[in-house]
Amino acid sequence: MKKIESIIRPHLLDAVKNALQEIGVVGLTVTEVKGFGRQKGHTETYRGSEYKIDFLPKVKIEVVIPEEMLDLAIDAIQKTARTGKFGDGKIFVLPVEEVVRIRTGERGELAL
Amino acid sequence: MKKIESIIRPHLLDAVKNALQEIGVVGLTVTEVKGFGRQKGHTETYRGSEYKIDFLPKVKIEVVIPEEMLDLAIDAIQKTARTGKFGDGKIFVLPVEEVVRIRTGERGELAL
Amino acid sequence: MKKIESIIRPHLLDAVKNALQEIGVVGLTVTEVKGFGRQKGHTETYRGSEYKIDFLPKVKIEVVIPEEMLDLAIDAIQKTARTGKFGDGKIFVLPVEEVVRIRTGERGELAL
Amino acid sequence: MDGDARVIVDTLWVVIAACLVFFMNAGFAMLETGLCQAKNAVNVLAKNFVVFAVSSIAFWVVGFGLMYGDGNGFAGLTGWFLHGADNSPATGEAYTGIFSALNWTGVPLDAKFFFQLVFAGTAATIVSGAVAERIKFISFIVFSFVLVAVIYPVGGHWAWGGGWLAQLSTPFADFAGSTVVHSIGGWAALTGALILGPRLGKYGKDGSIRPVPGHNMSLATLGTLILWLGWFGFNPGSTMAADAAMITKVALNTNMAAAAGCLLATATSWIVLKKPDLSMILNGTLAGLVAITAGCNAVGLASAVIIGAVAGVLVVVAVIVIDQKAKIDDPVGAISVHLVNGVWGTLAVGLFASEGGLFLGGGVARTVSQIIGIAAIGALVGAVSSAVWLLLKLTLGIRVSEEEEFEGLDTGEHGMEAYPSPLPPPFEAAPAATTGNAMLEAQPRAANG
Amino acid sequence: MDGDARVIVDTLWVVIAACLVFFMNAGFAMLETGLCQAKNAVNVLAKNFVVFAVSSIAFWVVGFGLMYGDGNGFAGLTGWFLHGADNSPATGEAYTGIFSALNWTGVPLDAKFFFQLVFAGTAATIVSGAVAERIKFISFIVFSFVLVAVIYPVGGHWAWGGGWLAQLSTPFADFAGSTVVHSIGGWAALTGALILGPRLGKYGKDGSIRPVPGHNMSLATLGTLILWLGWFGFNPGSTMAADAAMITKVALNTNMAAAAGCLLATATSWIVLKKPDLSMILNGTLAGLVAITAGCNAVGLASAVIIGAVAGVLVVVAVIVIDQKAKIDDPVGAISVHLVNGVWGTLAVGLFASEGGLFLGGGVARTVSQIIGIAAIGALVGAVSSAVWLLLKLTLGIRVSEEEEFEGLDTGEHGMEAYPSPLPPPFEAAPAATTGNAMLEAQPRAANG
Amino acid sequence: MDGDARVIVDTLWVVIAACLVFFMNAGFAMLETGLCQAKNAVNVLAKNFVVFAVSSIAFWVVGFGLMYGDGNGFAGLTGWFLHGADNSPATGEAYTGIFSALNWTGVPLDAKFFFQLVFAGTAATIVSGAVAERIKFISFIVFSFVLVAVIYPVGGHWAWGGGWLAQLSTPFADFAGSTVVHSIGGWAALTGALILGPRLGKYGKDGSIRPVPGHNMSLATLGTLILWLGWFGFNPGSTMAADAAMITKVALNTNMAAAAGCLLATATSWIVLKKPDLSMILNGTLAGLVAITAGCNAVGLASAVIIGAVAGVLVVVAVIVIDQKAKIDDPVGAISVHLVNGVWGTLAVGLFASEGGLFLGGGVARTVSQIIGIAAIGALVGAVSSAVWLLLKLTLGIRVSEEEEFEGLDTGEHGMEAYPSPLPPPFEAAPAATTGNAMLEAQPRAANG
Ligand SMILES: Nc1ncnc2c1ncn2[C@@H]1O[C@H](COP(=O)(O)OP(=O)(O)O)[C@@H](O)[C@H]1O
Ligand SMILES: Nc1ncnc2c1ncn2[C@@H]1O[C@H](COP(=O)(O)OP(=O)(O)O)[C@@H](O)[C@H]1O
Ligand SMILES: Nc1ncnc2c1ncn2[C@@H]1O[C@H](COP(=O)(O)OP(=O)(O)O)[C@@H](O)[C@H]1O
Repeated sequence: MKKIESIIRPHLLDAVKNALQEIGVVGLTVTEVKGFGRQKGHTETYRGSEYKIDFLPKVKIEVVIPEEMLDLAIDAIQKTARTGKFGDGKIFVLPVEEVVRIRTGERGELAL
Repeated sequence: MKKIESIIRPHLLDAVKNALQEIGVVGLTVTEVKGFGRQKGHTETYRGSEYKIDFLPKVKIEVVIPEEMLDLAIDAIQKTARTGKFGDGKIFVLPVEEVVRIRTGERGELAL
Repeated sequence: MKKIESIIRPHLLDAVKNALQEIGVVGLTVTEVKGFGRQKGHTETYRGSEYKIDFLPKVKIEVVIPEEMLDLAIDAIQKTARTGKFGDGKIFVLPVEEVVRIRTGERGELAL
Repeated sequence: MDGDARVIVDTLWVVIAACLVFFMNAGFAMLETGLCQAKNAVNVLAKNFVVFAVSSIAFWVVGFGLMYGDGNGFAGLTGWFLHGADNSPATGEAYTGIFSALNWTGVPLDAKFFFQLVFAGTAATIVSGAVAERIKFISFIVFSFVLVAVIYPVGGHWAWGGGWLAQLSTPFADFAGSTVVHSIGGWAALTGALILGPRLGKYGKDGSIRPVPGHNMSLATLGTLILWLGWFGFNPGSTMAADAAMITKVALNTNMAAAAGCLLATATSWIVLKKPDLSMILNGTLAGLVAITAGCNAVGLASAVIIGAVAGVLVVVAVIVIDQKAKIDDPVGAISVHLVNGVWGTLAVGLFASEGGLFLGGGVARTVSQIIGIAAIGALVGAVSSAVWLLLKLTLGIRVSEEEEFEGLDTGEHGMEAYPSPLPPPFEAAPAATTGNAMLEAQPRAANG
Repeated sequence: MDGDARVIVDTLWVVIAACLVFFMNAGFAMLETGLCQAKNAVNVLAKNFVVFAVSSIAFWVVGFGLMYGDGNGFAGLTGWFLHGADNSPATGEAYTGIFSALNWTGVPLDAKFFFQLVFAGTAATIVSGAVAERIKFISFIVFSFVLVAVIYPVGGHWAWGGGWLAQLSTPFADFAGSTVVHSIGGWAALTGALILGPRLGKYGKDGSIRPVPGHNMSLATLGTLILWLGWFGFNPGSTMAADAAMITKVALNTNMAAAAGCLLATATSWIVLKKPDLSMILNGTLAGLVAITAGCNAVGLASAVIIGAVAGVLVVVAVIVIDQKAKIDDPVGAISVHLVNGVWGTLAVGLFASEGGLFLGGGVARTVSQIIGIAAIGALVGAVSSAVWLLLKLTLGIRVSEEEEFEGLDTGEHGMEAYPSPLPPPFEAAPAATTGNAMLEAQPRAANG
Repeated sequence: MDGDARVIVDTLWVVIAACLVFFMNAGFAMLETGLCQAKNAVNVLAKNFVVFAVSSIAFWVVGFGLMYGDGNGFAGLTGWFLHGADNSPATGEAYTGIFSALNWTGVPLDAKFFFQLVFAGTAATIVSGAVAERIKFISFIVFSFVLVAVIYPVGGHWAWGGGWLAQLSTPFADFAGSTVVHSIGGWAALTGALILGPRLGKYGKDGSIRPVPGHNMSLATLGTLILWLGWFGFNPGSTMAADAAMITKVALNTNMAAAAGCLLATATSWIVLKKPDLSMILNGTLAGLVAITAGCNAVGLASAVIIGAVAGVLVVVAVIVIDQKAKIDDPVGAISVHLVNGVWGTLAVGLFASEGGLFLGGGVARTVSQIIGIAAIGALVGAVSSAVWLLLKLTLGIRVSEEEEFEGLDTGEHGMEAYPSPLPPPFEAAPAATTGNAMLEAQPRAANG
């Protein structure tokens, strides 16, 4: 099994989720994060002092999938999360050694 | 060393934390996340329009432990986080290659 | 490629970010988390009842880097995130198998 | 000042005072919302908001008649829908009509009703806080209707409507309603809190007590400041006449009791709880206000300060005892503020009244009458409101399901959230796919300025 | 009561009522902010705040003269900058001056202006809600200026300034402004919402409708309670005289219509939408208030309850129809509340007026006049405000860029956030490095108490 | 109007105006809280709330006597605890009593005290904003007590209590307190801010300036609207008599100066800072209000607009200069609003007064008196409050520990949070284990409706 961690633009979350659902993903976990990268932040001012907002709101999607789904999933995310501008985000793939479904105790791919 | 990432119900966090503490875990990190899965979300309405809340509040526990603690930890989480209903969550196990304690510079299991 | 996950004190985020930038890191992702560990929480009271706040606000930095940068990065974090008191946090290193830049489809180190 | 002018200034004052009291609805709403959890905020707000609309109808249809309509020593029996003979603003002997209990104030009947209505609404609102975070919305509405239509008016009739408490040889004295408004609300709150039981998780099986911090102290503080303001209508307005000396005396007594309550609660919580708890400071101020309400017209300034100061200590002790010893779950401290200090304030008239006060050498007569009034109204409201709560429990049910309480009443009762997360978006974002900005073309646009 | 005293009490009442109406600015600000998204909160607040300053200047410079200055049936033509002959508080025949349309109220000219100003400000504020979350700040300011300087005064002149509607054989009747204030604001809001188009993502290409939940129901509820309070200045104050009987009658009608609107909207949303939607409860109350505004002086108490009750149903239906059928995007329901119920309330005077109401056997004359007034002012405001919006669109532009709308107007228009995240810190934290607490030595300290 | 009626309407007006001014406490509390950080919100709220209770006691015990009790040119020396001969509401020659400085207003002594008290409270509240986010709670309370018991009354005595400034050949003129209330508060704020030093991290060693954005602009805006409302009590109420012409003139001047201040601050921040900063818009409005306070009774409408407009520009410049050049850390801009514009407004009376104003051909006499007053009171308050702050620094300490400041004063000073995170739960959740819903059985339930 593999874990995909993908940083995307927040407003594209639903699109990405739907795309993943279509290829058979039944569960995923989402976190609000702040991203720093090539995309430039913006400047805010407050009472005459400027300050830079370097960290932009992003969403991190975490989804654990069977290895054979990996390419499909990467593809699905890339298609739906892409706008072509700086800041579209990344897809990271990490190895996962075990999965347990808490409700049933099932392990491995069964637990996904 | 292994990293356990477990998605659980928010209100069971304290129970899980206590269970992990009992088996010797001394540190862990918690994140508020939103989960999508088999557990059905609910419908909200606002000014006459309905909309579905697919993403439910969950808590992600991250804890890095020595390999030999793994089964105990999985067990502890599973016991305390289980209600038997859809949405109890998952336990994922990932490999960890190195750990550093920032305060002291200690590495490896010493740093946990 | 490796992924560094580091739990640090929130107010040191900018310092750590700057240090990483100096060694060539161009992107990273930050999450607000709550940490439980050796650092003691504090007691709050509300209308006569005391309660313990065990979970302290921390920040998690996630950064994926080429393997050769690893030591430099660990070093940079450790220097800037250290105060010497309990609660300075950890650096975890995890293996990463693939990276994709959503905008361009680039893969591997190119995508960082 | 001729009669016409008298009516005009009296009426202006009564209307303005009524507006200040009306505004207390906002104060209660903000205070209660702030001291409850975010997941129940919509429900708390809805309760506090709707309760005044319910009160308006209930008091119009039957409450006002029961309270002030001519009848017997126990209830008024005329004046439903505000109908019946009435030549207000004529006063005293000159008055001919069915609301003789109010013939002492020279304002139009509409003004009398409006002013009394905002008081009735206050009594109903008090209940809301004590039963918050677990009561069914519909049952709260029904209870509020009954409270304002029947329970409050009958109790009010006894003391203010020419009923038997007003006819005691030393009449029961409650100028602006420490008992009539605050204790009635407080007794109804107490029975409600008892019959509902505590919020899930509030008291552990092992005897542990779990605090449930309010989610927004800014709103709670704002609410309390609005209430303090409203009290300048509540107490000085109860003259129901533009009596310069009395209005200003009452206003000053009111303010100084509030200040004393605030400072003593600050000190008490600082000493007893180690740090000055803002929620206690707020409660202390309200306690001072509730306590001075009965006697604001009858005591001197120094007595007002003492009454408020005692209230400030009392409320901190009461909150702790009620929560930790009696294990009655009252999320906002309504019982400690309104019932405990309503009783204290009513008693204090007997003790401190410039004329006839026990501590000022006036003997026990006043104090005895006060105790009779406190007990009688307590018995009435305790019994009837318990009966109503139990009846509601058997019929509509009074408590939301455990799951709903757990998830929050906002989604359960109202299908909405007070502070919806902007993420994930409630609407499907348009797919961006390959074009790069398709997301921004999601709908036809009438204009592009 | 001698003349001097009369002037004094009348003036006191007018000033106090004006203060209550002024406070409605806070009500509108909180309601609108609460019902919009957090990312646009600064912009919504700024619009609601600045609009009253703009109105103050616009009404002083030209609006008041156009509305109440002597002129012809279509507009006043004197009194710019409040200059010109005027011997207020003289009334009736005794009055000599250029503001004869206001010679019926015996208060100083400054009082007349101040009271009318807060009404003008209300009309302008109404627009704000309907165009929220996408309009350019500068264009909203300019539109508001034109509305208060020209559009509102001309419409107001017709009905209140001695214009042709006031000269109909059965004069058009709009006591406190269901049409003059609320519908004028509502028409301007409608044209603005139409010409701006809906918020991005509000309506899907596929016909789907996406709700955009407001970010803070506590503020929205507070705002509505402030508005309810303000209405006790708005309606009873429109007597512009301390008339005890009329003030209290109007206050009571106002309150009971609000209560009925609240309860019926609660019931309607409960039945139609399955759960009682707090935003609908708030809108229902406001709908009742808007609807009773025209006839609060002219109808009986039972009629007021009916008018409010109908408004409570109407507003729920209107919100749904306007959003889902007409697909006009009105984030706060301003059109449903102020326009739809402004029309309903104005019509209701024709139907329910104690004297001459159709349902009370008075024939159709009043109703016909009401319809004429509704239509005439609708046509005027619809046409002129459309023209102004379109002109603005061609010149300054009226809509923020898609990217700005997407990111939120707060950063785009104001370069700031309403609720800035405390993390990451806006300032560089000092490096801690090896010393362990260097972070705390970031700057020279003048004192270390 | 006979004397009795006169007393009644004067008293009504004074009481109502006092209520509006009292409500400014809520305005200050919301403004200051909104402009500070969330981690200090409880502390800011507590300071703003408790300060009025402290003021009430301090002014009652000694302040009022020092200010208005008969004495010499430098201080009153009678009237502690409001005790002593007084036959108010008798006025002028007819008055016999120890508060002769207030013999011009025909209201009961209680009314005089209450009205003056709310003014004293305002002066104390002003300080709160400038010292926020770092001051020890206890030291703020003590300083406030001294300010209201001694510093404010002595300064007030000079100008309003028949002291030497009132006895200048051309008396110092400060109708509603640009200097007496706002500058006194402002000087005390300035010394406090200086002696405390800036918040940690505000100014970098490298000369960098770090903005610390306020956490809730909705509350800040609400607060400012409440303050604007309150000013209609503050300025028009300072007539302390129901003088129809003067009240309305003052109200209108007040409003137009506020509007002008608002618009000019909007424009200035738009031009200078590139975007209209909402916090500057709010400050600009308050600046206009502070500036018109001294001369609201003495200048014409156009002058009021000019005074407000200048204030709007001035405040933006002052905020930037004080923060960035002088590096005085004033989280809410209290010094720029109340001190800078208090001075400007006081000076403006000399320049713009219809009678005797320099710009209206009245020569320099008035302006000279104004400058004397500004300087004298500045010297008094600057010196004494510095001494008090330094004394406090040496004894109780005035600044919280670095760690506490860092973590937030809410946990440090009060042991609680304003917006506690609902997660992780403060109470141990019941273990669910194998039963599946054991979590819901955590405690005995009295009822299950
Ligand atoms: N090396 C990295 N490690 C972790 N997260 C990263 C890394 N690089 C980028 N990110 C995340 O991806 C987001 C987008 O990256 P950015 O460089 O702005 O644009 P792009 O992905 O288009 O090159 C960032 O905001 C950050 O959250
Ligand atoms: N494949 C997955 N990858 C990541 N997170 C998942 C995955 N499947 C489920 N989750 C997380 O676990 C939570 C519970 O899953 P769900 O399918 O609802 O119930 P259950 O665990 O009882 O089968 C989800 O809300 C989601 O946060
Ligand atoms: N085993 C662990 N797994 C995951 N996170 C940990 C672990 N141990 C500590 N942490 C995180 O690191 C933070 C600091 O740890 P703590 O034990 O308080 O101090 P120190 O790092 O100085 O020993 C904790 O608050 C927690 O977020």
